[in-house]
Amino acid sequence: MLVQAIIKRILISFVTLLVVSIIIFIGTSLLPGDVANIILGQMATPESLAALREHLGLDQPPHVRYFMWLGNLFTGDLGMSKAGSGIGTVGTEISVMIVPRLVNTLRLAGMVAVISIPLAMSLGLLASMYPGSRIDRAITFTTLSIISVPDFLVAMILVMILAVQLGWLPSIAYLSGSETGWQLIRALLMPTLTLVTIVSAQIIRMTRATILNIMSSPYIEMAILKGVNRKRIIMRHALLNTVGPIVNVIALNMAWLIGGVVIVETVFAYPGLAKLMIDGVQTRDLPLVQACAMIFCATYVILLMIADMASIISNPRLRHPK
Amino acid sequence: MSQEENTIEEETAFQELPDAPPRRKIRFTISGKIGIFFVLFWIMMVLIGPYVAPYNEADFLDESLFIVPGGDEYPDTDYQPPSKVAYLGTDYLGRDTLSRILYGARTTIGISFVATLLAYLLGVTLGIAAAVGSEWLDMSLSRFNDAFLSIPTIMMGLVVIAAVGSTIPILIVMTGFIYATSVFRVARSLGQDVMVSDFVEAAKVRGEGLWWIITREILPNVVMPLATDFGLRFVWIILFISSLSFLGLGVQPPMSDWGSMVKENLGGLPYGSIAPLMPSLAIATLTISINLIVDDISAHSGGKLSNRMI
Amino acid sequence: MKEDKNLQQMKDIKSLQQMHADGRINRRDFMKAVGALGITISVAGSLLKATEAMAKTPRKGGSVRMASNLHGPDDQMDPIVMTSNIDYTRAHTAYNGLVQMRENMQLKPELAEEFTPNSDATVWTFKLQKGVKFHDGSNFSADDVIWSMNRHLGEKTPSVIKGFFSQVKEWKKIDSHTVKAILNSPDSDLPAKLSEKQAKIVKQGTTDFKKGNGTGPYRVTSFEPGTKSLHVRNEDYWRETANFDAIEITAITDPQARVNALIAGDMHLISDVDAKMIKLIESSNGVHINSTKSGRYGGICCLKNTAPGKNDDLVKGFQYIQDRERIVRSILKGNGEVGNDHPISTAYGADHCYELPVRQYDPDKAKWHLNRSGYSSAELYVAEVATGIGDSCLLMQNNLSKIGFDLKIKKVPTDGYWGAVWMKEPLNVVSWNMRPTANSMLDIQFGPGRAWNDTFWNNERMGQLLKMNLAETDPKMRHEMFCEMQALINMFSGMVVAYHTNVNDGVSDKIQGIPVNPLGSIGGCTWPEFAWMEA
Amino acid sequence: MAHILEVDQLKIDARKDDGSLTPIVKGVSFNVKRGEVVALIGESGSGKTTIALSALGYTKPGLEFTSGEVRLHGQNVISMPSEQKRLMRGQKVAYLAQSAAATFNPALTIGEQVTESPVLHGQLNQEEANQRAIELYRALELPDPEILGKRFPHQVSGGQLQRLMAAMALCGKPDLLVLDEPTTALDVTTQIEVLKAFKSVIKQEGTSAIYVTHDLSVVAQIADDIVVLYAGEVQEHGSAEQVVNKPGHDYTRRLMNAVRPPPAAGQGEEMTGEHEREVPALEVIKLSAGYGKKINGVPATRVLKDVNIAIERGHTVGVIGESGCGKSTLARVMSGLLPSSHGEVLLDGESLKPDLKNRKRSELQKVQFVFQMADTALNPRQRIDQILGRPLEFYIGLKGGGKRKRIAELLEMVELPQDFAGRYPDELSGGQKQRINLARALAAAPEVLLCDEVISALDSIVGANVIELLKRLRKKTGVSFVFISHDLSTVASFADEIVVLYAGRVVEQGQVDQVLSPPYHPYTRLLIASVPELQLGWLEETMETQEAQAGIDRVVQITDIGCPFYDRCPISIEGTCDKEIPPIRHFDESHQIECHHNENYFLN
Repeated sequence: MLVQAIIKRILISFVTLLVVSIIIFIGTSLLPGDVANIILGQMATPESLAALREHLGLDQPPHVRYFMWLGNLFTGDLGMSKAGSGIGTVGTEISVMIVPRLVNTLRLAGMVAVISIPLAMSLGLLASMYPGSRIDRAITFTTLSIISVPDFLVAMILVMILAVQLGWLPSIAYLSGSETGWQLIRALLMPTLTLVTIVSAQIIRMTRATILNIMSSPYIEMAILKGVNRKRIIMRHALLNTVGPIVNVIALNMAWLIGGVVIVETVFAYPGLAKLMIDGVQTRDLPLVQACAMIFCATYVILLMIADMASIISNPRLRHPK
Repeated sequence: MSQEENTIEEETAFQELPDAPPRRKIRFTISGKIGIFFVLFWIMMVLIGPYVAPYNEADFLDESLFIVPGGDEYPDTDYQPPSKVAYLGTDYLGRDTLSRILYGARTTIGISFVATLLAYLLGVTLGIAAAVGSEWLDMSLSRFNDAFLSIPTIMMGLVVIAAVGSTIPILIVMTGFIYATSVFRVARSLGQDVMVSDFVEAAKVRGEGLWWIITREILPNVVMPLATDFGLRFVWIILFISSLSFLGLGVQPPMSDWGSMVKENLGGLPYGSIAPLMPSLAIATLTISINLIVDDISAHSGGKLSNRMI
Repeated sequence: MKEDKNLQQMKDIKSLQQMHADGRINRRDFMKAVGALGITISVAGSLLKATEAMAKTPRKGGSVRMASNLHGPDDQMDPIVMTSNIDYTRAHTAYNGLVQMRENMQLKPELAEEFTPNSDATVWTFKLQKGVKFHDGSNFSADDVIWSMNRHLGEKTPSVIKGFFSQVKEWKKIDSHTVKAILNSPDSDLPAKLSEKQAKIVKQGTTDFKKGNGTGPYRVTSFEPGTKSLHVRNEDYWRETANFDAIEITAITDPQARVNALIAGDMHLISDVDAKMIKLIESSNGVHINSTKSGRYGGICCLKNTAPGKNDDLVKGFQYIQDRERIVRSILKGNGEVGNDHPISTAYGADHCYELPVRQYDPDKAKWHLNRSGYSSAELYVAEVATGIGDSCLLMQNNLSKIGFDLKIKKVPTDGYWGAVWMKEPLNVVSWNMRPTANSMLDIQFGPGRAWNDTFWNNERMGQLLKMNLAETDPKMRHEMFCEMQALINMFSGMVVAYHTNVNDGVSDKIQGIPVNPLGSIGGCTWPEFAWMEA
Repeated sequence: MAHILEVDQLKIDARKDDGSLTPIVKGVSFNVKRGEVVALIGESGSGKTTIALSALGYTKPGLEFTSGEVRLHGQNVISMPSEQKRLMRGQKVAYLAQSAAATFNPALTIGEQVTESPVLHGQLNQEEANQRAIELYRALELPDPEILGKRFPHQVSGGQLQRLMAAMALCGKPDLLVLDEPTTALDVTTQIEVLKAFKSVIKQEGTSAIYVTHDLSVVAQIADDIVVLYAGEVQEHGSAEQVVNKPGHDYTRRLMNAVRPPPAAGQGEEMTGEHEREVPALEVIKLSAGYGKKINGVPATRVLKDVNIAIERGHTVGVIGESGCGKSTLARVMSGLLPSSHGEVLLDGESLKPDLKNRKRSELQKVQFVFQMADTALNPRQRIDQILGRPLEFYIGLKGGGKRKRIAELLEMVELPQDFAGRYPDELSGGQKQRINLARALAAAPEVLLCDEVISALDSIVGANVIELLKRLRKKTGVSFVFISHDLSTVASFADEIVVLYAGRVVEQGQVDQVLSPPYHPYTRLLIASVPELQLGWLEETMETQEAQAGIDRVVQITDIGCPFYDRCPISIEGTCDKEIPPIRHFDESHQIECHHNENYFLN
């Protein structure tokens, strides 16, 4: 049963990814401008365009190109970007461009996750343990305010306070590549703090709501009537049953940290993957856009799959079949 | 609730006791009431904002308005603090912040609202279709929806705007489409819950057609939860459109929308100008208010046992 | 007259700078004197700093970080396709040119130790420096020059400045360190054009430009397009410049973030400070604005080959509705000068036409012309391609609405603007950097049939004048020709130029010796070789 | 004898959203002595659960103590500080809820939940608690007591879970148990098992108890004292013997009247006989059905197998069996909600399409379904006149005045006032909703009414009223009924014929008199024996019988080989019953039993 459920979930993810690849391929093809045109730019002549299109396989019908692209994806070949293409060179391998950006993105996401998940879960727990109390109301109102304002405002306010007024932290997340240890952490601190604020607010709200929801179930009432104390009710009775929804929210937020932090990357000039994709869109670097989009979507699909598996595994009905 | 006289039994002294609690009315807390106040305020501004605004949203205020006796012939008009001339000060180009917020209410709320409606139209239609339709239809719609959900919204917005440009209709259609995916999920699961209920079975066994079942049995029962969801979704769409505006992909000037106003006046922040804060405040009052109302409504429908945990 | 005042002002400032550098006047007197000339305090401050720097000796060492405004995955290290300030800055670290535009627009030899024209300026001879080495250790010779220069020739060349060399018939090697340029027609501006970034000399036969193998002051240690590049001092550099140990060049596209980075000390140099933020930088400690008068401008192109731009009255209406004084005053915050619907600002010195009266803001005339044009609305494509351009268009839109004309502004992203909008949409905004000479500026934008003739205004007389001007050596005659050309553009082209903007860059007080060069950001992008860092 | 619990003038109010208070409990007093079981009996809404919970110092959300005292060992639990309350709960007073399935935390092991309270309160260490739990499992006759604690709640059956809840309550050796309708949701066969276990454990532990129920016959088995409640007030209070045998109050008598006599021959309605020998109104032949994906035409989960039933015109066929036997599935297949996998459904002798989508409107009209839960069967967003008007419009084409008139007639027919037409279902009580539910089915002017457990969710008095109504309606309309219930008494009092289902098969069917008198199928016998009687000491008597001992609840599965009842059957023949499908024994034209024992065996 457990294995079946997991296999089914993996298959669904796989199908979703296939659909994603079709959407991305069609979607990016709709962008005006053609790769050959972009690579050749001003030096384009009808002959050179035709030659380059043939070289890149652009003369093939769309479905053939799609399968070529998909096949290359499977073999880990993300294709060539026009980046840095001078005369006589076709560009840069996309994997070469993406890897350092991906490392940056993962670094930031990792730092945010490490701070925000335990922080948010404990605050969410705290709020749900004393519902209606002053601390709960403070937490609720703060998180509500944070999720109700645009993320650029959160970022700007933190910059104004911590970097410009107090001068404690650098205002941008500039990486020269040689930073280690504390230097690296310091450089990442501003965007990290911004994202921790935003992500934590989401998780806190969800944790609190989920636990409170569970708290109205009969088995919690039973636990109260058994004389179980508040702490144990939450930590043992309620929390175990909230794994599914909370892990889901965490997964969604982590996926957002990989692909949705455009504004934070812009404000802090952080060379992450989202920014790279935007640059790609703006310079019509379709192979680059496709590769980035594929990474974002795959991250989302895989993270949600992991979350679902966590809730499948945490469900004793599936773990211990009759 | 008083019971009608029991007509069959002689012992009318013992009436059938009510076992269902009387219908509860939504009771708003103080914060909910504050929320309603602000939401009503902004709805009013959407309707009359441009008529009560002291200036046009596009007007560069005349320099002569700001001359202080004995002062410069050409005083700065930008980032002026609040004064009699401009009650909320001026923006980076010397335009009246208050007027721009009032005009912007119509743009920001209008676009977000229409986009939310569109998202609902699409999402609910498809979601309910998936809930009542065949397994195959559900499967294919759901997979497609999952795929669209997996694309980061802002990226999707960027690509679409890069492909077709940024006009208000495009903004609305695109946002509506992007958010239809999440509405789909909600509508589908609500629809599925109602679909298996006995009264739908009763309608089926009566021989009712799909249209009747959807419009008369399912929709009336998902309206309330969807209305709550509508509020939250509306907030997200306001924030989403503000983010697009922040990235320079919002409405066309000289129309003002709150997101763009924050962006274009950020430079005033270090000077202590309130120009970027006022539109942020407008966004915040609206979005927080909607959330407060939604909180009260959900508290009404959900149990509050936890509040009484001893 | 305003123009005379400007010229006089420049001269006065220069003499004041010299006096301060020589120690004849003190700091306070300098500020006072400059202030008396009607210069804003911020500009005066940067003038002072530049002046103070003139007096000091460069110091070696330090590692500097610079953030440009624009970058992307299409960042280039191949000089002939470079288009942005970040590329230009890298070009000045890795490569040298034959000649160089130095301090205050003076043309100086670089890899060519001597350059001489024949009598009618149809043949130019360049004697090359000896003992210069490329970063890979190979020797610099005439072959490299011939190879590099030939890349600009031919119909199919991707060179973005191939128009500059359209009159070059041939580059000829005389010996290992002498080359000749043989021209079809006279060109007295050829050396100035060779000072352009795109005309840098690369090793012959280079295929991988990402290594930046030039003779320049810094070696490229890493180059990530769209992210950053690292450069270290070339210890074998052939002259005594190149002061920094290392340079990091990156970009921060968000203008506010860029300024924050400077103020917070994360960046030593930032390019293109938004006019709105100048005050902020000036009021912060340890940083200042480097504001250089320039020919840079933002304008509106009305395409003369399509409606509505081909309607002269519409163009006139647009020109009369420009509140030029207010744009300079409140949008540029004084860091610029009014434009007169042609590209030649006072920064071009004697080539600017002082005689031509500046078109004044006149809503009535504008209304009259627009009524006559028969149009009551139009759509203008706007991208933030130049400081103040979006805001000045909004002002224009607002003023037009007051006279009953509905100008719709279609805001489009900067990226992709040049390919998708510029020279395609009937009404669009444009920005032009200053060119080394007035002739090259006028030629590249208004030469009949030129690739970048962005108003499609092809005027025969203009073509004649450009050619004659290149051959003319008498300054008075040249000025007259320039004047005629500026008047032609002012009256008949589809160009609306309401203002010229200074080049405004943010600089840490630690950085000294940035050349005064209006051709690009931060000393015309030449700072890496000449600036230095205080201990 | 000392009083363990004294409830003294207790008043509890419900706080409405507008802040006003509505009294729920209006000054109730009673005492519980040591070792005594006090039953609180009353209908829903009588306040019995609220009073019982007050013994733990607890009220449901929305309720408030207003005055009076509840003293446990002389200490007022209402005014106790919360920490003291917490220590008291589980240790001195323990609670057993109606649905064990909902009150066991699905994520924790049974053992942890059973031992949690005493360990937490420091009464026992984990080791001792585990030991005690195992003892209790044994005492409650639970299977595999040694490893039961390591299992999760979903891994045991409902009846076992109900007993485990008793173990959970008793683990901390409380002085007082509060049992809240602990057997109401169970099948009769399971109910007596659980009742027996509760009774013996309570006796063995010497615990006092408050037993909350609406079922007088259950109370008669377990209580020493009975408190009869109505609308938050005590109507009668006395010893069990006195209340059961000499009820002093009208309301108590009414409660007693609602208790249906135990099933016995001769209860059935007189058969009308006039439609005899005609084509049956509805007939199913060799019907098989199930759920899940079909593989080779056989569904993954099979529920019904080879069922043959004929419903004569104007007759009522009662279908009885434990939960999971396929009764509801049978109704769903008949209505077309669930297409059968094999076999036929005949309406007036004509074969119906298995799927209702393919059935004609006139065919649908003739067979109407009355759902079990009136709460969920009525769309909460439709007014009563809309609910009743739709079938009128849909089948008969009535509109406007004609429709209004008919709605009025229907309301009158189900004995509800006319102004109910403008109400929403939420504004009706359970019994009233069930009447509307019936009226909706009648609106279609059907020939056959499929009633699926229509009174099982109702309190005894309300249920009895509905049955009476049904009887009158049957007379008035001449409709045939398929009456599905797990309650043999109800079926016996209403049906003409009874079909006994076990594991998806008909084990016995025939006229009511025939089924309720010997010869019985052993399963029928078990069902009859399990129905509690309103008689003190019945439980002990019954438990002696062989039949009752067979009533250990098990998971019932459809099998291809052997008799499905084999492992519960007291008269099973090893080697035959587990290997071969039992043959059908005919005792009469209409009475048949499916068993390996032949006619002679039964007749002796």
